[in-house]
Amino acid sequence: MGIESENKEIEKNLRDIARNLLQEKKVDAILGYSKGTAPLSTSPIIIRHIDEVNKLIWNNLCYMNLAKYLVPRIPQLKSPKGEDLKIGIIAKGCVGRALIHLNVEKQLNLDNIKIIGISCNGIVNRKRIEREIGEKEIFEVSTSENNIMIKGKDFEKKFSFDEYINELCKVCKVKSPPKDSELEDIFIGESREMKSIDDDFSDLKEFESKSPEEKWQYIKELLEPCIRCYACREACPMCYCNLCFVDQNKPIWFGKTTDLSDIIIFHLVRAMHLAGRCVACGACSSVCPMGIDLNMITRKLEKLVKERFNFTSGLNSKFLPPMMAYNMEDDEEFMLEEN
Amino acid sequence: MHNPYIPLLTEIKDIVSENKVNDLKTLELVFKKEEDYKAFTYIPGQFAEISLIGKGECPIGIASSPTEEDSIKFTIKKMGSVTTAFHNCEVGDIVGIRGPCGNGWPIDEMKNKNIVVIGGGFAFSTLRSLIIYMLDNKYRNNYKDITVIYGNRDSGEVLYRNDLDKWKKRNDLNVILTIDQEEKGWKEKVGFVAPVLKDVSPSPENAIAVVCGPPIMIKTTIAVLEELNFKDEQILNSLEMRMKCGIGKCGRCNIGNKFVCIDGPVFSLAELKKLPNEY
Amino acid sequence: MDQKILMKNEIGKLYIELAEEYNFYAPVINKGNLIYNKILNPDEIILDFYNSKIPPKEILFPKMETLFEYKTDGKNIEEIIERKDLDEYNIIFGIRPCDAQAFMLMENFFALGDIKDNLFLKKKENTVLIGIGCNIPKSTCFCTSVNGHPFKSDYLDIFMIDLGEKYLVEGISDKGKNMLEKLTWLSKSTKADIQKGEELSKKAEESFKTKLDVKDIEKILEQSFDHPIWTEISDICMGCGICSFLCPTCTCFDVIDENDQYNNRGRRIRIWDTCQFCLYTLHTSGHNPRDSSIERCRNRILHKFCYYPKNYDMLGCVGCGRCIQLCPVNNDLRKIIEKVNKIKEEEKVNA
Amino acid sequence: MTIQAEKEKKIKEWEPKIIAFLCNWCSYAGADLAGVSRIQYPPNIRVVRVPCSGRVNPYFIIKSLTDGWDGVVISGCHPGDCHYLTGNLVARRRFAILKELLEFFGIDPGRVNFMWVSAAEGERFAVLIRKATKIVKELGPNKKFEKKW
Repeated sequence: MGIESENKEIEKNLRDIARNLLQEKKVDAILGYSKGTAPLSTSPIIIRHIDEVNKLIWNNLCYMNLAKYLVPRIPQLKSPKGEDLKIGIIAKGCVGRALIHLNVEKQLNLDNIKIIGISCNGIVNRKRIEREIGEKEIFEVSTSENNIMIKGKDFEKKFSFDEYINELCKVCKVKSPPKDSELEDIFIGESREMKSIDDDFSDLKEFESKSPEEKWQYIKELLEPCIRCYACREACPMCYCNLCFVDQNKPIWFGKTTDLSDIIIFHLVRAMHLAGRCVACGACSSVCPMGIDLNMITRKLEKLVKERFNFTSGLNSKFLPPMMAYNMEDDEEFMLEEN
Repeated sequence: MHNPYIPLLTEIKDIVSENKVNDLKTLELVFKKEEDYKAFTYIPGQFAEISLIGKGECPIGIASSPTEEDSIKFTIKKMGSVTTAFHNCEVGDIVGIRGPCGNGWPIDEMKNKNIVVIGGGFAFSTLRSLIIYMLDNKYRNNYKDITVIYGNRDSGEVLYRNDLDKWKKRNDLNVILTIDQEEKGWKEKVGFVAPVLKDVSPSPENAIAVVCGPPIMIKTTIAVLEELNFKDEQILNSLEMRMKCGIGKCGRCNIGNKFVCIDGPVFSLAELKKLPNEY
Repeated sequence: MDQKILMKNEIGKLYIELAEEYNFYAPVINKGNLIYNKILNPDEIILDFYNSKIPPKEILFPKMETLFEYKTDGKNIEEIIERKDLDEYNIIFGIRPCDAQAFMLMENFFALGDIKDNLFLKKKENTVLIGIGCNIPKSTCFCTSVNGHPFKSDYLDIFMIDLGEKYLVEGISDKGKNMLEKLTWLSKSTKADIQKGEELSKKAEESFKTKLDVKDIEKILEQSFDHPIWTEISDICMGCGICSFLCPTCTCFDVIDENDQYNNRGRRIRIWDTCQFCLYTLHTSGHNPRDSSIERCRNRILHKFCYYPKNYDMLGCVGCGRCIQLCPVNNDLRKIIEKVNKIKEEEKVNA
Repeated sequence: MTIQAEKEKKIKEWEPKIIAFLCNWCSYAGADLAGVSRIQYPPNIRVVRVPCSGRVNPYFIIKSLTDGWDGVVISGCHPGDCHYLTGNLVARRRFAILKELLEFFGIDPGRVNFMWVSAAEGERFAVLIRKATKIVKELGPNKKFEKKW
């Protein structure tokens, strides 16, 4: 069954669920994706009335993590009196993981949220396609069987689907939102119980075998175009601090300039804050205007927490994330010893 | 080619702690180079971007009046990182000063009118500059009678005690101090600025009201002034806004299409009503 | 002034002749992004491109710019060192007419009021803009709707039209004219070339897909300050800095002091800032006049389409379309303008 | 003197500057014991006394590296002896994450060292400091975060 018909089928299901959720007044608004006007992009949308339900779409360009709009709750999703509206949120795997993890971190109250689960079939690596198309303008993007068709002014290119989806989607094991036994009623549509995932992180081996100098060179090469627009921080559902470490000035910890060392420190410290929290949705790489691909750092964060503490973020709300807990028997091979 | 971001260098001559809690200090600055003094001619109500180079820069209203020739005074409350650095300074430290910025009180328009000065909290510093300027014997007869209403949370917060005592002794102006709650040993009025203004009820004809203080006090005071049918052009107000460059270039202090740092900080209520309600 | 011809293979010669005296900036691909960069050898120049990702504003108003440096004696400042690199001469080769119009808007802004930002103005004065007309505008471009034109040469020093394998070159400002006089080896242009130039200009003008109705946008925006449409427009905006950092007319900046205590020196620098960030207007007391994305989105649109016309009676947008292409949530400016125009019809209906 | 010898001499003369965050209850007392019992160890470390190794925020470590320190040493009580019971356990997880990320970013991991030293282990403190200084000295001066002026 080709990608095209899969998307159609997913789209039909999520529209039906959204329609009767709104009809039965179970939710006040639906948070989903709508068709983008610029090529290779979609636009999140807040649906408040039944007749707008047909604006909801699903294709392989729904890269935004919608859990971002719930933490901190934006005024548009609050009633005029200020209480939180009941929201139905279209959730692919990583959005479901983000919601459960944010519930563990007590950032949102899952009672007035309905998770409309869908089984995601991969998000296109739009930055890579844009870079390979180069300076030619893209008019229309469509999928047929197993390819992504890009139509432009006087050219038409085909990209193999499995090759050009996000690195994270290629190895993703959580296609639909992980069902959490205690919160039975909020999961509608696709969802699967998941205790843990097994992942050998083989895609990182090649990079990790390099010498520190080569790694440093690669990271400098990767982060150099950064213009500090913070789109990666604003798109990440786990970045909800009201005063980011970069903006603090009592004391000023790290520089905010586009000097290469400041850029690398910003991405290093932000990555450190995401250890055991990042849900590998790839939104930070999809939104970067300069096409910086942070997927490898995301993979490293997942590997680090999986191998050391056997934890994967956002699967269920029983286990505390590693950085909020401690354990006597953690291995400490990195400590300095006398021998 | 004059680089507008380079400050003139001054030295701290004297530091006076203004309140018991010691989070308000008045710094007296003297220019290191003599000719800088002439380059820095200002009128009351203007502010300056003073900076501890290495720590940062912040916009502070000039508390001294141009008639006090020898030095420039700033009253600084310990709030953020730069103001805390100012509070750790000693006499003799170097302070950069850029300005004067803003339009200041319209001293010419206020000629031969009676002036009602209403101040609250530590925002009284720009009003002190105006009062001392008006009381200077060169300019006193330009203005009719002056009433000063100065409100504070408690007696420990009152600024410029010796100036206030001097003004009380004079007969050509009427100073009314008030604090929010009753306190032992406090002989002056008690209550918020707005009710006190209602009892004083200055007459609105040929008068200008100058208001400066925290946002809630401004809102209540303007309401009372409108009750005493002061017209919108007669009510002047100095606004507080986040600023970085002070010369209308960094773009953050805008209300509508006006920049508070160059088109303000003094706005009449008439102008404020034309601007969008975004301050 | 008669128009000259510059063959595309002679650009190397042009570079060699001008590169000693001027810093030569041209469009190059750097890690997959097309930006204007100082080039060392002419074959890096990209000639067939729509427009750069980062506007050429980055050359005169860089992401990070030193205002002044200073030396300290450990505690107090000893000496302020002014910048010496302001009297270098620059050439921006291959700039588009909309970016040149944006430079004019920035010049107005930095020269507003009696204290002028001489850093930017001096650099703009020392810069020669060699522009190329847009033969094929992008679908997101709408410069014709904001009184611009793909072949508008008013704000350029030298204007070139791409005729295929050669350029039709014309000196516009006197800076451009006497630079062209120095380039004696340029060949003469024939009547056919000039004819072809006009055809290309007409063809480019008709090929615009986007038409924006900004006739009396200023009045509508002024009256609709508290209109609920702004909640809907800023529904999905996540408050990143892309639409203003990559906008050629956005000029907001933040000022930071950088200390190097161990070498007793430091510098005061300015970096790009945007009204979309939460700290932009946050008072130390905690009060924030523009507290959520509703006020911030509104401020960006009003600044360009209402405040700018009020201060300079020119629109603050040049229609380059970068904010449409690069917004991560695709909050399309054309849709925003459409929604704002709908308010006008509503008013007419119930007025 | 050949260039090589000169370089050697220069490196030999160069002494790394290392900042040491010592937990007040165990490691600070251990260091004090090393000093009292006259055990010699390299003078490169500058000690910052912290209530517990759990108080050491990763910002301190990364800011030290960006401010130009050549090495960072963090020492706490052995797991189980912590005066605040779980301070060093939480810190251990934080250091594990930080160490692997520094290594992933290519910032030589030898610059940041963690160790457990109890109040009675003066000798162990000296040995570990000697070892840490040797590692940092081999890595050379910390040039990675210097800014272009």
